[in-house]
Amino acid sequence: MALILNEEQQLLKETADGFFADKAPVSQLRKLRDDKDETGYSKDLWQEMAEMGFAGLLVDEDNGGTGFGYVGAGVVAEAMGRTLAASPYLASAIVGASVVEAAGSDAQKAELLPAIASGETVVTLAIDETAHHGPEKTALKAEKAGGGYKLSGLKTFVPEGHVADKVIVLARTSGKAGERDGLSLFLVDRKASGLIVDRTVMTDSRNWAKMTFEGVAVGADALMGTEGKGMDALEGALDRARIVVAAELLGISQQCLDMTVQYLQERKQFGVLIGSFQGLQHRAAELFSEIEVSRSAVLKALQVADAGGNVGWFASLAKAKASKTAELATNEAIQMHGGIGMTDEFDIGFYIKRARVLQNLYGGFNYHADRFAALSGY
Amino acid sequence: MALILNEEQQLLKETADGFFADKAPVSQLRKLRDDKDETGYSKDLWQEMAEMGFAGLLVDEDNGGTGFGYVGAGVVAEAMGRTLAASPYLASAIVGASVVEAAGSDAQKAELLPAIASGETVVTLAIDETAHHGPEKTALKAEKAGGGYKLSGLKTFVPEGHVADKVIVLARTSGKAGERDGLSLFLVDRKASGLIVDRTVMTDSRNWAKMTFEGVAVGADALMGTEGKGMDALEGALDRARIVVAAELLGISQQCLDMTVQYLQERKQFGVLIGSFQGLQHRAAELFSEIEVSRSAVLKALQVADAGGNVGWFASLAKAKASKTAELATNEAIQMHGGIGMTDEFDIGFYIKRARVLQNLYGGFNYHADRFAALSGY
Amino acid sequence: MSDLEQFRQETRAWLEDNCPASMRKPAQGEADICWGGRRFEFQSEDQKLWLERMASRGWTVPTWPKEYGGGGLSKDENKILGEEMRRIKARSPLTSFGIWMLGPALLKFGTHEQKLEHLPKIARGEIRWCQGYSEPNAGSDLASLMTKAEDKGDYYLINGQKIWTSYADKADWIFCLVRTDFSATKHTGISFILFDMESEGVSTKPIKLISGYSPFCETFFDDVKADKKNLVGEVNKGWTIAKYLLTHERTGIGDMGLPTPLSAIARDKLGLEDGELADTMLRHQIAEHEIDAASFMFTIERAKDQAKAGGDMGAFSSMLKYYGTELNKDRHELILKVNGSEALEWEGQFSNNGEIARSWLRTKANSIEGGTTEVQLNIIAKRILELPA
Amino acid sequence: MSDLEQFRQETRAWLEDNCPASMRKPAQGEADICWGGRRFEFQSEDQKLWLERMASRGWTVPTWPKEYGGGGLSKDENKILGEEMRRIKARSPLTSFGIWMLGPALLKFGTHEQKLEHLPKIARGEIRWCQGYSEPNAGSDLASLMTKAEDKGDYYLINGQKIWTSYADKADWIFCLVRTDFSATKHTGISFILFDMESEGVSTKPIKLISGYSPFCETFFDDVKADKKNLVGEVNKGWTIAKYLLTHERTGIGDMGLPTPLSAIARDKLGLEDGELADTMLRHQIAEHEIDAASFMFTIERAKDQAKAGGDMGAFSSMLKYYGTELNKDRHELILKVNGSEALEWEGQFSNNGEIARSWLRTKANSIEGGTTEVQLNIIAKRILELPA
Repeated sequence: MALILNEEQQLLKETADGFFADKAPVSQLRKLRDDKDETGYSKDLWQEMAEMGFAGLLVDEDNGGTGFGYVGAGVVAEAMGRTLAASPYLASAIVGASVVEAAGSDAQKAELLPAIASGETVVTLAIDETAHHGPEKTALKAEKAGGGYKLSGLKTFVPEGHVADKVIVLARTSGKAGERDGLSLFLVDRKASGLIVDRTVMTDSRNWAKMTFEGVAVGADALMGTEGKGMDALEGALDRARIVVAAELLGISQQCLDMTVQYLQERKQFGVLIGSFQGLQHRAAELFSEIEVSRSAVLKALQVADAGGNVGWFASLAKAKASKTAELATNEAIQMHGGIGMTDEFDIGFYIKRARVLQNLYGGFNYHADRFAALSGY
Repeated sequence: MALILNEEQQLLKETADGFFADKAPVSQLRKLRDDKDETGYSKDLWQEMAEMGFAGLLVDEDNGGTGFGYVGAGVVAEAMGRTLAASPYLASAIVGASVVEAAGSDAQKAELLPAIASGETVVTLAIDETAHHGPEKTALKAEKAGGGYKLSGLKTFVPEGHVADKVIVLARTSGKAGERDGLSLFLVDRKASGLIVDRTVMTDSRNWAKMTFEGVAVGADALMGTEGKGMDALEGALDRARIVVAAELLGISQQCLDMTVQYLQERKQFGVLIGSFQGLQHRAAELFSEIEVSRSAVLKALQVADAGGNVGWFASLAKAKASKTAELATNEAIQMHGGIGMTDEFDIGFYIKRARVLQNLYGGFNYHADRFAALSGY
Repeated sequence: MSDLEQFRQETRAWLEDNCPASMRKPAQGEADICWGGRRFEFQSEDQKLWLERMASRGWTVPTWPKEYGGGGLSKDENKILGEEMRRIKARSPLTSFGIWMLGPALLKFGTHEQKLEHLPKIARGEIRWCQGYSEPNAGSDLASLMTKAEDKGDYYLINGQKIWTSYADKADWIFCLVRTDFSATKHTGISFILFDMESEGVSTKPIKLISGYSPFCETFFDDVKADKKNLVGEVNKGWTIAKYLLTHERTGIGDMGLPTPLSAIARDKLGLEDGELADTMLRHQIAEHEIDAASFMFTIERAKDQAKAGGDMGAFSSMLKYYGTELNKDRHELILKVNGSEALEWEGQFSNNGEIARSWLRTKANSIEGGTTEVQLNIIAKRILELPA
Repeated sequence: MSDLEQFRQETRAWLEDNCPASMRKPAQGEADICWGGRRFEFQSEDQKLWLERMASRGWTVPTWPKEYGGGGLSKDENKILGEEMRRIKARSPLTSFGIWMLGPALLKFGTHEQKLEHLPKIARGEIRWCQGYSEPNAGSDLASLMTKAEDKGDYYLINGQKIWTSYADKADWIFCLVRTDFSATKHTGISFILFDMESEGVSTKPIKLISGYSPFCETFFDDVKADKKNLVGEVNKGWTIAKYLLTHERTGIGDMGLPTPLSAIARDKLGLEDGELADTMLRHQIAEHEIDAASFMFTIERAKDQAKAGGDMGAFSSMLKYYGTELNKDRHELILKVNGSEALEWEGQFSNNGEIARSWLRTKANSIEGGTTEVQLNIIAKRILELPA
């Protein structure tokens, strides 16, 4: 397959770029923040996104989606990164849909996929329990109880966890923290009795939640996939989500470069355009190169994700590279904008804040560089 | 103590700078290389250095030295780095003298120190057995035999080992490779029966040797210090040698910067002096800063070395920082000189070659960064 | 007993008697710092008492002459005072731009009358100063500033706008660069003048930063009258004073003291395995950082010792400013990594309202304020390496 | 069966019959590469036979027109030929600057006569070409070259000096940039001309490099006569051809194929502990490098696919050249570290005469030759990012 967007994907990209520039410019996120909006995104926007088909890119046509696949999902995520459009797209349409698709029973799929695709139901995934990503570290316990299970423990930093209708919870049915075996996935209603949800406002003005499970009872049908083998189903879905996160990071990096180049073309100092200083030119050119190289890693990984099978190596490559590039891009953008970049009035601050959250989500550069090395056999 | 050179040290610096610029410019090393000189340094130069007192900086006055100490030794090493003066200074006057001082018996000191200071006897240290530094990895065996010891095994990359009169050998009297205990130091004559010495021409046109010990017999009086506790005596001396190596690296970096700045001030391209390009200006300024910061780490470590006691943390700091800076300085010098820097006719190539050898000697950046972290408690 | 030894004993005794117990632990944050000024609200009776007692001896500015409110101490005495204060962990009684910046400039360039008028008020913490340098179109390029001061006989009429004025909304007086000659080339024609921020026509507007804090203001001058006696140095020669001050500022910013070692923070957060940080990649990055940080710390020590020995700091301060601020930015990127997702909270008690993230964002200004990294590198290239323009 | 399928079968059969067994393994080093030319000494009968057989079908230059000695293959056929050759690991029968550089330029800018004269000799490996671009005072700045070509009626009289002429001492002919109009501004007034290196007045002097190798020469022209019929394109318009060729060259250098993964070298040398490289710091550095290297490999793939889809490579090739060469330099610094002191031997059998160190030093030229890294960054800044001059 050629490592470029095909016509259909190119069309989707143009549609998405236009849609978010029009419907969800950065000013929308700024307003949500200034209004201290407790949802953290515009429900109207989310509904419009669903109508555009963006919520069902990973859901097959039988279940009401478009089945556009991961390249498409990445293209839309990149467009969202460019305007910092806030929505439960990542949590629900990407992670939620991928995990349901990978681990759900036919009944669970039939229940959830159409609702995800229509935007009606927001699904999210609760994995991490500490400040550092690592699914295997899961300690939250699921004990057999009354024909079903009882969940006890803590999940933290669950994206959109404060508003999600359904939460897919990684829980330990056997073994101990650190082991890959013995983990299982459960579908839990956010309003379930015994589940305490604390909204957390993050640096990027989006919302995550801490979730305390105080013996939350679920039925046997809440189990997704095989008991104790949750990681087998989760890993492929999580890797695909990581690639889409990398795509959003790519959009952020590109936007930072574009804004910076424009500033360099317009701002004068010492009587000349600062874009004529070779020191800044070379840094901008280096940043351009890093972004293009990241773009290749992300696109390759998205294509491999669509092809099916194990994508761990590609996911860690894309997430590591896109994270590192986004760190460079946001830092360079701030520095090259000088004082104005430090002001809240100017938009660049929103980009650096969102970038660090996404860099960290589902494992940062170090996590994935380490995993890349391990998967490469060293 | 003020972190600057005192008057005496400043005077020594000026003397050394003048001496090496006059007596041992880079052209001397070039000629030794082109002549395929089998010593690898000028014996006349070494004799003159000894007359200047440079061979006895670490030897006390009673033994014929000046007792100038490590700051002085570093100042001279830096001057040597600037002109790439070839001599057994590092092997004999620094490492040799330090180890004899730290581990030698009174008799050994009385025999060796005056001879080192006068330049008459060249002493070197044989530690490493593989391509990667690590004294504890020593496997070369010293077995008790006939009232003395019998040494069997291989030492590699021994600086000036092809001409040294005496070799201080780190050998294992008990335990196994990897253990710190059980190592002992022995003084061996290079011409001892059973010792096979193979000269190796290194990238920097200097000579190291591989030494094969085929049951070399030495007397009990060849033991330096306490049997099995060789590392205790060696470590402090080795750390001090590392700092002096860092000082020579500093001289290389400084010389690379100076040559590069001069080139930037003179070379025209596109009709203007290339030194006016901001891209190159910023890189030169960054390099200047790294060199100044390295200079502080090296001087601090030299002062602490003179103050006595454990200098491990300072030695690893200085060696790590000076190595990293020398890598940057030599690479930037080559790149900023363009094509001319790649030619053998131009001197810069000699600097990059010597730099990598010294960076690697007694542990490179990674070895010392790791050790720095360990000694800092993490 | 030598004079210095006697001075040490007396100082120790006086501090013992006069430093309140609550002032004997390091400042925990912004709120613990005493900035002084007309509108300063003391955090506690002790804070006020400590300032008054120290000011009464001139020890808020120990080396300034006594006649201007200083302590008249020699360098050696000042060193002893510092040592004795550190011994009991005494806080600095007063921190201000008047002490760091205007004071040294007035001592060097001011008239006797100007010194008498302004220095004692700085020493006693009565007047809080701010610095009016940057303008919207003269950030790194100070020489192209446009704020106009017209000669009106016994006063100057000032019109224009400043930006990035630190704490202008809290300051009482401003020391300000203004253009007194528009026909002159850029660096000439600039003057250095002082005036009251309560003068008619002065207004300030805090700038909200990406960290959520507002330490800087936009400052507007609309027909402000500044008395001629408050022009420092010669008219049109203010650039000399500004340059002198920038060097002072640079040294200050580069020299940020010794924060908690990064590795200690990481050890707390991540724990050790076999004596090493559990995350080997982070361990490597922290070691690289700390090697640079320790080497830089010794560089500050060396620069100070060189200055003490009579060496000229010159453009070396640009190097310290550049290197120190870049290091600090790197440090905070690593602190983010050490703290993982916890560092990314923005509100809520658990994270002290996002303190880690806000501090991280604050550091991004380090390499912009007080002369950008790019300007420092230009200065090194031109003044130290003598590369062509 | 489709035409292409038939072509594949025929090609496979022909290769099977005609590719000597010794030519069915990858070249091990410089000596295994066939450069052709008047003075080329074949390493073996097989090497000669393989060149002759492939040349007889035009398959040394498969896509060139048959009338000029090429194979006349379509893109699809050429792809199949490549696949079939890789299938049996067949070596490239001929490598030359004539194939990579002069050929494409002549095909685009040459007259029918020029093509007929020069292309078949390139295809058959009879004439080896070198490139005369750089001059002592025109390295990155090609436009300021000084080699003079005076119009003498039916020939040009050439005087001047070139530098960095790859293998000039081994080449038969040179394609050369010369100044035909000294009154013109820099980029105009340059012409592109071909002449025989055996012409009277041509001399070459190999330049010894820091690696100890001498792949480049200084080349001197002292009243050399070059026939006018060998001027390519219009007089004074040679810059257009040079630019076209530089883009070709850049793509070639950036795309260095896939060397042995660094991690495989490290695994061999350092060994694994619990499945990880024993040296954790080196493991981290290698992972960082390989993440960049893999991403870059996909970038080349993407650039090729974009070009195939009709996209214009344009200045993107500058990015590939810059990134690829910097990566390769980094790779060799890491190879030094992996090999420790063994990498620092310079002579002796054990280290194959210092092969690791010499290769490392060789890479330092990557970011200088074919347009320096700085020039590539300038091009990206100006042509892609459209930053002001």
